[in-house]
Amino acid sequence: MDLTWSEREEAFRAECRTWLEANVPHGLPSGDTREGFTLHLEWERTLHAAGYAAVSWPKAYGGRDASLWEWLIFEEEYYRAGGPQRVTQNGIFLLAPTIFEFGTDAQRDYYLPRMSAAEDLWCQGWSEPNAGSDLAGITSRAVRDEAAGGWRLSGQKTWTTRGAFCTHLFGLFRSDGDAERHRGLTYFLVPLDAEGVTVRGFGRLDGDEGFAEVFLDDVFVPDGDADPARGGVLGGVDQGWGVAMATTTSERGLTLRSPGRFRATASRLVELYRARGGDDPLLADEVVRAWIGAEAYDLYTLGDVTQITSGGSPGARSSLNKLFWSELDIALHRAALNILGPDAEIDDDPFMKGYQFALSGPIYAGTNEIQRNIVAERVLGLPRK
Amino acid sequence: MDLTWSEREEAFRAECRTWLEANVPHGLPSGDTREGFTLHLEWERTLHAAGYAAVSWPKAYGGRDASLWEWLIFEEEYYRAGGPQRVTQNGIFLLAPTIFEFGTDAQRDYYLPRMSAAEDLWCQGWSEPNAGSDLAGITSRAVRDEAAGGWRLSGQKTWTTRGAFCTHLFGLFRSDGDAERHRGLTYFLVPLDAEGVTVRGFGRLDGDEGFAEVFLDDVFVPDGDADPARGGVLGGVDQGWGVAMATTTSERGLTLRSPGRFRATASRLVELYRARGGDDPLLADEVVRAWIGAEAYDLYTLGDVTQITSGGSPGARSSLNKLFWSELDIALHRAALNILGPDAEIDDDPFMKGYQFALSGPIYAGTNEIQRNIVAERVLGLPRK
Amino acid sequence: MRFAFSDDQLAFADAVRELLTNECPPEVVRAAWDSPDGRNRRLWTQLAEMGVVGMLAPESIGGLGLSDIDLVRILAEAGFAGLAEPLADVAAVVVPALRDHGAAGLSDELLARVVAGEATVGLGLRSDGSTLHAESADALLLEAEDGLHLVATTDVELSPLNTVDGARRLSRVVWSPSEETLLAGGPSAAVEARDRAAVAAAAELCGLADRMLAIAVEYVTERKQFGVPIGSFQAVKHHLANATLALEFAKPLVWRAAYSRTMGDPDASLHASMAKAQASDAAEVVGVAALQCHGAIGYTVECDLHVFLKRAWALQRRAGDAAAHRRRVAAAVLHAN
Amino acid sequence: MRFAFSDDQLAFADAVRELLTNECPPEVVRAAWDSPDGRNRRLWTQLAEMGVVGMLAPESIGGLGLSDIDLVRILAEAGFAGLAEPLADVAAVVVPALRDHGAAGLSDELLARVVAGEATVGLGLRSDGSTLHAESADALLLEAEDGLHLVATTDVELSPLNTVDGARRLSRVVWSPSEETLLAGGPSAAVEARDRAAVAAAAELCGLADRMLAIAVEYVTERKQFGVPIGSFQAVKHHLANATLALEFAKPLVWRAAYSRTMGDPDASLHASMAKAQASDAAEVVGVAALQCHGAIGYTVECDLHVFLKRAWALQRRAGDAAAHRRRVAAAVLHAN
Repeated sequence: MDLTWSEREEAFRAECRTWLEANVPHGLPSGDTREGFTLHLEWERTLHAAGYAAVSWPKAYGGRDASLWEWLIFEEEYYRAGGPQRVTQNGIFLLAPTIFEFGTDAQRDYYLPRMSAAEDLWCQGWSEPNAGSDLAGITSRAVRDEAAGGWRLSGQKTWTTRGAFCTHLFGLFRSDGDAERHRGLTYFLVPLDAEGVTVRGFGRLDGDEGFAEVFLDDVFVPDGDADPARGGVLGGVDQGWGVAMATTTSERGLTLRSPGRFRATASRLVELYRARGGDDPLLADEVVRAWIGAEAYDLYTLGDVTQITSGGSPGARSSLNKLFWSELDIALHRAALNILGPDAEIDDDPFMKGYQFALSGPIYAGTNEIQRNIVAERVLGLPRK
Repeated sequence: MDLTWSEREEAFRAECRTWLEANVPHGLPSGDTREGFTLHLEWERTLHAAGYAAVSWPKAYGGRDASLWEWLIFEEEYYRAGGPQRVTQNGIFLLAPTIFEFGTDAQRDYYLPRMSAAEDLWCQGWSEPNAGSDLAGITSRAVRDEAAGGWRLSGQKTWTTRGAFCTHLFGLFRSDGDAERHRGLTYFLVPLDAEGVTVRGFGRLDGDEGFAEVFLDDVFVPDGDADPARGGVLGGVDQGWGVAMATTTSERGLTLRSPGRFRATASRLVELYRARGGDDPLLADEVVRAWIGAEAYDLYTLGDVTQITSGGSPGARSSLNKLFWSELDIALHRAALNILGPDAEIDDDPFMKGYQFALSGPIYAGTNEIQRNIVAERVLGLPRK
Repeated sequence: MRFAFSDDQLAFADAVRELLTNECPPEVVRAAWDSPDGRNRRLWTQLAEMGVVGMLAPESIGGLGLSDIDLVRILAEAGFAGLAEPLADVAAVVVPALRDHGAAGLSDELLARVVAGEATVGLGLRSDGSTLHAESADALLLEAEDGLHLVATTDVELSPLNTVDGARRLSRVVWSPSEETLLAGGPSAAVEARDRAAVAAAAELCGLADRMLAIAVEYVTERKQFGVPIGSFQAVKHHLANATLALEFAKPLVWRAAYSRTMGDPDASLHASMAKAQASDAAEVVGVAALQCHGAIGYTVECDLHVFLKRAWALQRRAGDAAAHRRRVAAAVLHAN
Repeated sequence: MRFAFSDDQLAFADAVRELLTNECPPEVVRAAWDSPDGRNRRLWTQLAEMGVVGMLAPESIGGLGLSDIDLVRILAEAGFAGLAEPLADVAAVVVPALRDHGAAGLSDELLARVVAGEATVGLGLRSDGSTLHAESADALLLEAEDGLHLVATTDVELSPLNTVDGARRLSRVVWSPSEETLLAGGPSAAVEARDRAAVAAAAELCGLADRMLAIAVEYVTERKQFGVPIGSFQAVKHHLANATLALEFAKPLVWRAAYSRTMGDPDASLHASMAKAQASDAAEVVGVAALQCHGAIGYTVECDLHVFLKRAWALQRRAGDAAAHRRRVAAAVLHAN
């Protein structure tokens, strides 16, 4: 056991801190509004220019070959500095690990540099109106077009975060209508400017436009990596379920929600308590519970990374990870609202905004009910039925 | 709305209070041990002699024709005075309402006076080793003995509280082996000194013997009310499920757990806090939460009784009642343990004993998981499957 | 002993529900988000005409001369509908304050106009630090250290605030108490106003929770996943059973608090605090359960749920949050004798 | 950076688990309830021979010279087995106290005997008010206002207490601190002893919770109702998922607390408090879930569950309960700077 950082890591931290303190923009409007998105895009390009867009990626793809440990350090410094939400996150943190694992060289070479440079902006197309928790209930279909050497996609995707502002979508389509629920799905990459795509944004509870529905009507996508600029297939045809499960594991685990994010929220909560908590022992207890939770998540993550860097995989334990951070995020923000008391309903308070977003945590990335089933069945080994 | 008691009711309260203060024995050993049971029996007979064993029953059966309101008052005074647990409760509070509803005149005349006088001591025989939450899974059987004019019972019952000290058992037996799960069950009344009955007591987590297994091997019970001294059938043959449901509704609802019990515990908790709570705001909050819970339960019960005395029935809402009191009881006792701190593990503290008993609340009388299903399905109308 | 509303009380509540079902469906509540002052005069006039606004005012000046027990069910109906009008502040706090402390000439005439629906009075409690619908009010009932003051809106400075619930138009009020503005000196009138505000918020929260639960029950019964309605999953059942449990054991405390106020029970303040503590917690439990059972759809503004959810968030922490009221109960119960 | 136990540490823990699986199954723990002094000398000797008792003692006097990181996993194993011997008190608190404050001639010799398993020393912290296995101890390490004292058992008066967990023989200790008995004056040694006791209890609680969860998982997989294993019901799954969640996010805090102690981290006290707070709460969540998932069978003494459950109840509130430790964290985190 060694909970210290190496000199090299400390140097990396110092470098990140200096650069972030000098460059992080403050007070951007939400990236889930059209106006805010444009400003966030500028920031993403600034990050990329300085090599911070995806630190753990190879240099060739726009990263800086940082270790997973250094990635954690970067994230901690990023949130410590009050860095804005990453509007590129669905690409960099969710799709990219899948492309690294399942993509061809041509796909990696084409998509990853454009992704880190925020030229291509990816949204996810998992959910459909009748396939939410029941992801295998997907009905959007991919029909083979042998003559054209590709597929024709039709159907409707929904809940695609920032879908109205993105340029590309990744998602599952039913390529074999006869196969059982989990089979016969293929993982497609789709440019949203392709003919036949319509995107409609709609409002989120926290007041941002945020979500979109994406309608596909006979949209052509070429085979595999034949022409990445027009999209393609990631992993094998009819192999989409396995490929998607790799993405959802990333989504639940630490790559989506690094501990630095919650540590930073916990620090701000402590500041709020000092400013307005009035030395109330009940509020203090609530703040401390959340603060300990953020510490626990940080340490748990260090254990995860130790395991991953030793060649292990967290597997179904990523569901524990997701349950914990989603509930921690609510606890952190609810404590803040309890400190704010009657002022909690005042909308320009960042904790109120954050609370509303936190409430979506137990829903997205697989509802917490599904995650608890997974923990029971795959971590504890309880019978499925 | 009128939350005052009439003069007559206040007079009844005063009478109860005076008598109970003069007569309630203190420091009895637990009634769930053999030694304690004998002492509790004496107390039950004292209660009966003074007409307090079952105040709401007709005088002819050993009661005093008290209203349901007066019953609430008696219960409140009983627990306020620190009256001991009622070892007759399974008879008086669970079986008796069922006999009132489904029994014949002969059964009422025979069983009820003996029950209120604590001559017959009833235990319940619902659960079997493989039929707990799944009550319809009962396999103990009743085989028709036409010649003898009755039934021969065989099987095993378990978790019968105080079974080792009781004289009679009521429970369900499968009288029609071909019928579906809920059908073909008959509600039997069985004297435990009948030939073929074996009772084995076993230990409970709180250290008392408490539970028993009852083995029945070809035990003869006559038809209906042919010879009540030898037992009989309550309600119709094969009608046991409906009869039993009436009992379980009593069990879940207020007749088993009157609010006076929790009000008294809440008062003792407040005394404990004053003596040892050290003005700790977190303990104060925990005590107050439980105290408000006891008030809420009291008021909810007043609503129930108002409804019942107006000819209504709480029906499935009795499951809400059971959920609330079982969790309230734990909250009251856990608050006490938190006040006691490291002394909580010292066994002679009544709150530690009470905590251990309280933990069985979410299990007995139908697990709280089942009660939550009932609330969802029968109060809210959610689909069963 | 009888712990139930009378047939008359239930019939009045039903009539209010019918009015609000017709005149205040979610579309109307949403419209308040976008209207200039968040008010709906037509609806307010209808409520005044029904007698709801002046329920507690004497019949001599156009009121109904009824009690807090009659009013508490109506306020729950207002919560159920998501009514954005200042009914709780006006009917439950301002009207009885003007009724009981009407010595100042101003307040008599004002009370008649309030009862008729021609004027409204905003409420500013020190615990809240802001006032609802102050900009559209004719006067303000403001709590200061020395008691309750009645102040013309023209004599204060208002700073509007952005609110999570767009139908709640809140303002900070800057003003100076003076002898002329004092309506009722001493602590008791202010305590009563705070208690009344707490019970009114508690009643609204019960109605809001009832509505959120109803919306969730409807959704989980219709929405299918894995080939069955999601309401058939045990986890969903238990979320909504927990919500029901919290709510059904909060309501009796709220009704009792109104009863105690009506009867002048010396424990009326204690009962008000128990009611607000429990109703605030219940609304939180119900809101979280309802949102979670909806999944992503509940997280959109297209779903009605958010309208009620945001109102509940606001009311949970107005007129004292659950912790503050439990502190008050602790002072009465633990430190008495 | 590496947050994991070494292969050596894991191998040692496995060896201890193997010993305890063989020598300390539930029947042996139950036997301690009925034995005259609750002790099991054979087992204690075996643990001493393995080096577990003297793990933190210098090799020069027969110890292993290992660290708190090595010990913490062993204490979790003791919890998992329900070991009733005073291992946590002796190995984690007494041994390092005697090691570090051995100036008094008495303690050097005593330490060697303790390490060899020939003597035990009971621990009396002011937060606990009673001492485990004081009657069978040769000496007592007692906290007073002026520091830690080492007192011969013959110089104190013991009043045995009845305990819920029959294997825990507790006594109140009446004694008078004096200059002769003072082992380590000043606050720091006492604070360290308290911190060590808290982390040791936290580690035992993690092991106890692991065991209760394992027992519950086994039961719900086997037990059938409604024709299926009860572990296939979503409510049961979610109870046990919640238990796992609480436990798995407590463990890292406990391991970290041991690390910080080993490294002399200035935040070691803070980390000890976080560990004890979280482990106490986790054990409560796991215990309640395990009991509920068992139904009535878990409520019998025939089921092993109660042996571990009662131990957990005791340890949750020893060496400071969760609330006390959160208060300490609050003092450090909220009021710093």
